[in-house]
Amino acid sequence: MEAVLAIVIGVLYGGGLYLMMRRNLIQLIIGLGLLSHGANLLIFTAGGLRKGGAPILDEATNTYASAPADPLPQALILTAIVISFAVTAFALVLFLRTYQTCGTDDVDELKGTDT
Amino acid sequence: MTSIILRTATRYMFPPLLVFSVYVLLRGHHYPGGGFVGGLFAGSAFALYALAFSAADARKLLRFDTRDITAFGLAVALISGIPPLFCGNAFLTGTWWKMPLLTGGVLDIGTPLVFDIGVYLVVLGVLLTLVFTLGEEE
Amino acid sequence: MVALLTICFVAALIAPLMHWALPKYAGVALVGAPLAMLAWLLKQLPEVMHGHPIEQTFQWVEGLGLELAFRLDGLSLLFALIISGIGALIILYTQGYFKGHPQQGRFLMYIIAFMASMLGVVLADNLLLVFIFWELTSFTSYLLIGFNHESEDARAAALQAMLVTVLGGLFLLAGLILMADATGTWRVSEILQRGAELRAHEHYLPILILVCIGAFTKSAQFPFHFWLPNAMQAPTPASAYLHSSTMVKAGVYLLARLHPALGGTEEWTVILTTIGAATFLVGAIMALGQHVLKRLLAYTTVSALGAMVMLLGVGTEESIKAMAAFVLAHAFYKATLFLVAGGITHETGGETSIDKLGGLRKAMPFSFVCAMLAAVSMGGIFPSFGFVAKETWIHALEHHPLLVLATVLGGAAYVLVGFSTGWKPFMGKMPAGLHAHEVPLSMRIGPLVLGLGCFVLAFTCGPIGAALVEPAASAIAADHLHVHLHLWGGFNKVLAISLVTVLIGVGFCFARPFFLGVAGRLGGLARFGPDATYQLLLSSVLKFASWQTRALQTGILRDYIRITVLATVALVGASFIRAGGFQRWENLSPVSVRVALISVLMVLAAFATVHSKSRLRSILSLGVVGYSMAILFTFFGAPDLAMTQLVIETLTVILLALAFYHLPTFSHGSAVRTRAIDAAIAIGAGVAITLLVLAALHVQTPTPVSDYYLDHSYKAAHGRNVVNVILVDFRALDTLGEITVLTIAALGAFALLKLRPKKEEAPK
Amino acid sequence: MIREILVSAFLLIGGLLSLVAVAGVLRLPDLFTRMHAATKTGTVGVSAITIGMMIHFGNITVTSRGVLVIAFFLLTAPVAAHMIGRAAYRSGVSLWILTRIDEWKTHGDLGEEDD
Amino acid sequence: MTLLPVLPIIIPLAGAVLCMLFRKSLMLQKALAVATSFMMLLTAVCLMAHTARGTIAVMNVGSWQAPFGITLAVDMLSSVMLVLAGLLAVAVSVYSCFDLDGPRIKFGFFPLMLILLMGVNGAFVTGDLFNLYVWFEVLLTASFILLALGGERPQLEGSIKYVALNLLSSALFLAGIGILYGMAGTLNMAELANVVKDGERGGLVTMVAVMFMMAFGIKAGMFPLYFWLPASYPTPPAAVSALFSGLLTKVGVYSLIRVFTLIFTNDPEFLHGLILAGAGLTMLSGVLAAAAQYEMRKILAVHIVSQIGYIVMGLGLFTPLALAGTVIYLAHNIIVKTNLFLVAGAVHRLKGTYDLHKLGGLYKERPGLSILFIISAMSLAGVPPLSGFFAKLTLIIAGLRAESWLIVAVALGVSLLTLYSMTKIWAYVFWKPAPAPLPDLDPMAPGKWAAFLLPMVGFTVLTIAIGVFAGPVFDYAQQAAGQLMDPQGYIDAVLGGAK
Amino acid sequence: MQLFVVNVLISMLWALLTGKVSVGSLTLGFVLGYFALTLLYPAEEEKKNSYFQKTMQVVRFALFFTKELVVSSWRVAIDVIKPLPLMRPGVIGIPIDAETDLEITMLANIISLTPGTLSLDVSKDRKTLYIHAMYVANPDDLRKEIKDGLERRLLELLR
Amino acid sequence: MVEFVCPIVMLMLIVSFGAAFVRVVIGPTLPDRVVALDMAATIVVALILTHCVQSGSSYYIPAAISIALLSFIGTVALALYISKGGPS
Ligand code: NA
Ligand code: NA
Repeated sequence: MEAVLAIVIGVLYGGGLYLMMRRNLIQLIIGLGLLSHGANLLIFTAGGLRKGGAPILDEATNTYASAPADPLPQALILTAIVISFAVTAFALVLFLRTYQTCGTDDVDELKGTDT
Repeated sequence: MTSIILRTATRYMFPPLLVFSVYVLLRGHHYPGGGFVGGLFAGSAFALYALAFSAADARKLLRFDTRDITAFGLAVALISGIPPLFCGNAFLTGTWWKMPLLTGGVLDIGTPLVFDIGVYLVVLGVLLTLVFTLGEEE
Repeated sequence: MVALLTICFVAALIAPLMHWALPKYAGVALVGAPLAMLAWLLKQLPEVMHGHPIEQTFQWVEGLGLELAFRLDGLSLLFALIISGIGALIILYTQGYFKGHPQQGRFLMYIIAFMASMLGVVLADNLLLVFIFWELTSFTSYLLIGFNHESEDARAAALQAMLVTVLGGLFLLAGLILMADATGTWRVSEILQRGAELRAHEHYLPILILVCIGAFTKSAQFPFHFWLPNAMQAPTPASAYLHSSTMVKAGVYLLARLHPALGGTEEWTVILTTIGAATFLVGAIMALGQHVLKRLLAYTTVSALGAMVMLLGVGTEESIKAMAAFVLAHAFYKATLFLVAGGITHETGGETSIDKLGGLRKAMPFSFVCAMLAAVSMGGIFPSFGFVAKETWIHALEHHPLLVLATVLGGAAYVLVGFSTGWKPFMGKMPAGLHAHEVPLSMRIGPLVLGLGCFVLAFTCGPIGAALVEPAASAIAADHLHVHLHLWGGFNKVLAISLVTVLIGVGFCFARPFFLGVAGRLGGLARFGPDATYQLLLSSVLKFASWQTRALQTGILRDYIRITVLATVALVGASFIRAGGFQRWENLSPVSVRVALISVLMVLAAFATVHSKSRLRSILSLGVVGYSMAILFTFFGAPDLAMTQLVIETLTVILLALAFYHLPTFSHGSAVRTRAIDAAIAIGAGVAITLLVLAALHVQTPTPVSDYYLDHSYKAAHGRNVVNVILVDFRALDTLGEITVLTIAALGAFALLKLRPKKEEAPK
Repeated sequence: MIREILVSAFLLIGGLLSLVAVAGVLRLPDLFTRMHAATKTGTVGVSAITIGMMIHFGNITVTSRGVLVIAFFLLTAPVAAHMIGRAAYRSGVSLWILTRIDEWKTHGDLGEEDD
Repeated sequence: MTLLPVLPIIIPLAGAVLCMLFRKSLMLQKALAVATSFMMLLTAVCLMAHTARGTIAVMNVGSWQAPFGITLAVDMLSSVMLVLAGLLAVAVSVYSCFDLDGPRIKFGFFPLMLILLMGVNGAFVTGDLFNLYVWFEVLLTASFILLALGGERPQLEGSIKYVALNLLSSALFLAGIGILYGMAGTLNMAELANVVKDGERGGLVTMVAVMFMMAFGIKAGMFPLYFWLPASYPTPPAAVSALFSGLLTKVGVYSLIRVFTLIFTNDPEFLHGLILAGAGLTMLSGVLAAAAQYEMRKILAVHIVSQIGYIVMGLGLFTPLALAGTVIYLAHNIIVKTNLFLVAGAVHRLKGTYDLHKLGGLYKERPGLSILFIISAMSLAGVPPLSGFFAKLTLIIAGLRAESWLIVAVALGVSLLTLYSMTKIWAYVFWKPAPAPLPDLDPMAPGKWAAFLLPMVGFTVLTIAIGVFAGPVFDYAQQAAGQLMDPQGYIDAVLGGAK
Repeated sequence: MQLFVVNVLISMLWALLTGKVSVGSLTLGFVLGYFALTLLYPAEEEKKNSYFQKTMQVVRFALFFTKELVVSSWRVAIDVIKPLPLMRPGVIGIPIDAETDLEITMLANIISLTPGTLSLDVSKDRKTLYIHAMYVANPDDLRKEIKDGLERRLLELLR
Repeated sequence: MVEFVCPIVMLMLIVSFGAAFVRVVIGPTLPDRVVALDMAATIVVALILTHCVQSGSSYYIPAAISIALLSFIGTVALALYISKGGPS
């Protein structure tokens, strides 16, 4: 299972990076989105896939369903998802503002400050 | 103005959505959910309202400034970590009280719950700030 | 010692204040500091003469071996006397030279700070401390050379002097550190006792070379000499002080100081004599073709410094004595000439070329006398101290005929320079339009004292030799030497050589137009000289710098990402290979059909996201990726994750839809080639990540902390949903940070959309 | 046993209807006809699976939530279809070539405007 | 120790929340920001006093024993970083009170600044790898906004690259965390150190270490990962530039130091060798990039890169002395760099430009400002006896003792070029007469001007003081380095309760 | 009255959600619902309507609706399999008697869920509902079918 | 029996999900894609609920409810985008 997911992770990272290298601001955002999916899936996979029940203690029986999944990677991913949502939202606004101010969404043209 | 069908549907969906959001918040400690998803739901309810009517209408409905809600939520979350300090415990140590209910049961009230409420408010405020500002952009 | 040094530094610090408080007498008041130092030094003279150095030590940075260790021995004393004595005269001179100048206070500050630093160099007994003062002299000289900061030449010269001397300083630093490590101590005096150990050390040659480069740059040895003539942009008091009598001698001092530790080897002799002699000659020859007063003097300074290094390189007792004597002689006559030159320029309204000067003897009789006195000493003519020194010098080189020959040629050039500065401007007819007056009182004291000194020293050369030269020479040799200086040594070979030198010098005086002509014709050669090399180096560094900037900072995000990703892939790949690839495949659970199908779907959706001409198709495909993630989360027991992922996915789409009203569709494509390269890089990155994950999977996990969470979630934290308990209790701090991120992201989005610069640039 | 059969039946019906729905979405000729499939069949399909689940668990909690799911779908699916339909129509998405009649176009009244 | 280590996080957050709640009152926000900064500094000093003798202040947030909860652990390196952050906070908040325009304050400058500091402090105190990631995101997000706040074109252009590359770094960071967790089953850095030390995971650990190296390398601005820096740092208002230049890259460096002394010490030949090579290239590339610039603030910004090279050089050499040098360099650089940016801001305030060609004549007009500049500039270049000298000296000695000749040569050469750059600014801005007369834009009264300069004076005094009191400073750094080189003390302190 | 009903419904909804039907949860749900409603209807007038009369109508309508729903799925299944050219889709306008927002909305929704028809939009004057139909053999027949079948039943229920 | 049926249903749903994705990709118009994504969301709900049955755990239902609600809001947002003439 992990082998398959490892490939998916690779595709997500690769796809994200490829998009980040494009010229449109929106593609940059989408690339970041793919990248963050890749990172989350990586934590999930590397953190130990335990195909099992939710890590929730049953109210009636006070036990976990068959072998509960590792809760910690889940918590980490939750945090990471939220953070990347926040950052993506901000980046979106930033790019919108950049387009309005600079009059272009071509990343290649936004090079006034480098040299 | 948008479609009356949407507006009507929104009116009827809005209260259940809010209720659902509080449900998700309060049950989060024991079942899937929690302050974050709860806040997102509450925010979605207002977002739907803003889509169906307008951002201004949704703001009116909300009554508080979204940034105030956010800051207040953050304050709540921060303050929830303070009480244990008075008992000589570390910051954010879960502190629980038994609260008798009218019906005779007992409810566990703890600082983690308060913390989660803070999260809920922050998420609500944040989501709405984003939606309203983007929605009002010309 | 430390107290006096501190007083000097404090005097420097308060100089601007003093100038502000007493604009007319600041110099007079501040001269107290060097005078106090001078007095103290003279008081120590008997002790030092008898070979009892004065020491004083305070801790500073124990861990680095840096201590405020000072030691006054014969060598230090000789230099310290010169520095404080001439320093005092210069400060007085400044009072007149900068009369009414608004920045006189600053000048006083710099020059006194310089003096204090220079004193530090010669008094310090700790390698690091020496270096600290050494660098301070470079820095203060930068400020002094660039004092006329509105002139571009002055700024360039200041920079050049600083770069060259600091460059040398850096070599020196490395050498000093290696030296300390080789001997196990930072104390100079202790190192001098471990010379044998040091010379046998494997790092001896590097140390020697590094120290030499440091000393050579500071003391303007060939081929680093070029900065010194350029440094004549400095106001004359500074030139007189720094570039004749003190700073440039720091290198010579250092070599002399370290002679017992580093000297006496073949390497030492070869390096020092070669470079020293070359410098001596180059300086002298270059001087022949100059007509600007200060440059003329500067080249002879270069030459004199070369002589000192050469004498030190020879390393015999006699040559060491000669060198010590010559240091003294040079300080006196050169400072005098500089001060007079400054006076001339000052009083003639800025005239600097000797060929445009003449007949000043009437207007400036006093200066004329001083100049003549110094010129005689410079020419090595009887009965000046210059003559005494020259005699000792020639005597020391008896067994080095080539060096004697060089000395004769160089000495002849000195005669010419003495004539050009001490004679020519004052004799003949005053060119039309030239107006001059005598210098004010404060500017007379210095030249007078120093000029007379050239002869007083000569007539008292016996006691002076015993009191000053002998302790210094003994310190250099690390052995007790007896010095008997005499004004008249009888008619002998040495005197004959001296005479010949003077005669040739006189011949040179007549040939001066010829030299000027040759210099004019050879001027073109300058572009192969060291100065041009310096300029070339500097400009190549700058060219390379801007090339690098253009090449690396293209401003195109793609390039940056490419480089970043490539570097990462390369390093991860390298470490993968270093780890020996995969050792084994373990811990891989069997693939279930549904996970495989969802995976395939995710891959396809990712491709659709990437390869799309429509932004909404791209976004919606990304949504499919997100939904698939949620499905995977569901399959692997993560309801909270699935829920959050789904909600977030949709909200992201909503936000994007809101923003898309205001954003254009995809319109900028890249060339096929670009896309191919990007794709290759992206694939490389993907493969690297995949390999990393696969490699990680065959590592056995020890008991993870999460077992604790499963056990304690309800018992200790009152929650059944372990994930939520982790979020709000076990790792609540993470969540606090997370909601902070959310908060500011919203705050930022709001601010960004609502706060606009006053003048919004119109979109194209 | 009966319960198991019921559950299985509902799940299978749900699965099949989903297949039918996407088959419609894939095969039908224009947006509007596709929406018929998505809205009706999709809703019924997911409802069937929900009912199957409700029967499977058979407790009040799950049932109440199941009812909620179905209710939400019944309310939202037609509204969503309406929103997309009118948006598509206004944005000029063309009807299938064999569409017989378009009274909306002939009446020329496009309802309330969006602001 | 139930409170002190968490205060550096709580105090700025509380300040930020209050600022947000009172967002309508500019005065109140200013007062809050300054007060919060002072409290931060005070806390940091207390922590420093507490840890000065080698004890490590440990606190388990939520009272969960390590490695189960998030443990905050403050050692000497952390506390010195906290103090520096506090100093910077005070300086920048005071400076901003004078320098910043109303709209920027109204739209949340102070809360953002405080939250940035919260993230920075969090990164310094945390002993948990994922928590470190969270603090990184906190400070990054805050920095994104601070960078773009105001919405001027250069700011936005710079932000794009800044955001993109830093998020790329975050993705690498997350990947590293995920793999490390899968490998070790823990996120507590002390526990991680134990696991890495015990297990036979050499190869994989090295691969993960490389991921962290790249992730932190981007944030630290190392070669060849620094491109976002010159593009973005010179664009926002001076106060923001100062804050960024002083702190942000240093957090990356801090993290590099932390993980490469605590966790990834398994293959120093390869890993620290790579770091050392990176350090050399960073120095060189950065200083060359600066040499090509003719804009005051840009020169300073690009110089950050080259300074980072020095700081990281100590880590690459990986000897106690070298790390001591790194610690001193960190302290020195934060102080001096910030100050130079503040001075640049003052120049801009006076003349309305950073362009070296347009500026001039300030040596005559503003001797005070000139002194402030030249002292910091020379300190940066390593002129003795200022702070920079001791920092470089320590590193050079360490390099020579380690017989890493090449890196020493590079370090020395780069310091010469640094000197060149600093004197270039000096010559163009201060010495050279202004090519066209620039009006004095500054309407400040002398008293206000003095108050405005106060933070700069403070920093200048500090850089001199570090030189004068180099003895105690060095001892402190050496002890801090000792703690880093022998992390067992840290590990025991963190896991002490659990065993 | 209506408001009260809605409020009770919400409190029941809450109880269902929490899974614990008790006085406590109902009260909490009522309070929450109250707040939610006050947000929505700050001062809207209540409408008089008999609640119990409607119960039977509701049940009847529900059954009818369920049947329609199932049939509509079946129809789509057949349409998907059938060759495409046999379809006769079209857009037609239906004059409606429904007046209030709720009536219009429910009508439109139910039309969408019943076989072969899909609501697209309501005209500006709220008099015409435009629908897309899969089989428009005769537009007037379709109009009549909807008006007499669906709309009539619905309005009976609601009025 | 249920254990036997669940995987089959699951497969059917996954295939449906994939098919919906195909429509997202091929479009051709933006509304087509939106309808397809909405369909995909509906199928995700079905998938999650089926997983509940299969795993015997009801904890995933809130996730299903979430998506049922949220996908509606998303669709509305996109529909409004389309009707305001937003380009694809
Ligand atoms: Na939560
Ligand atoms: Na739907």
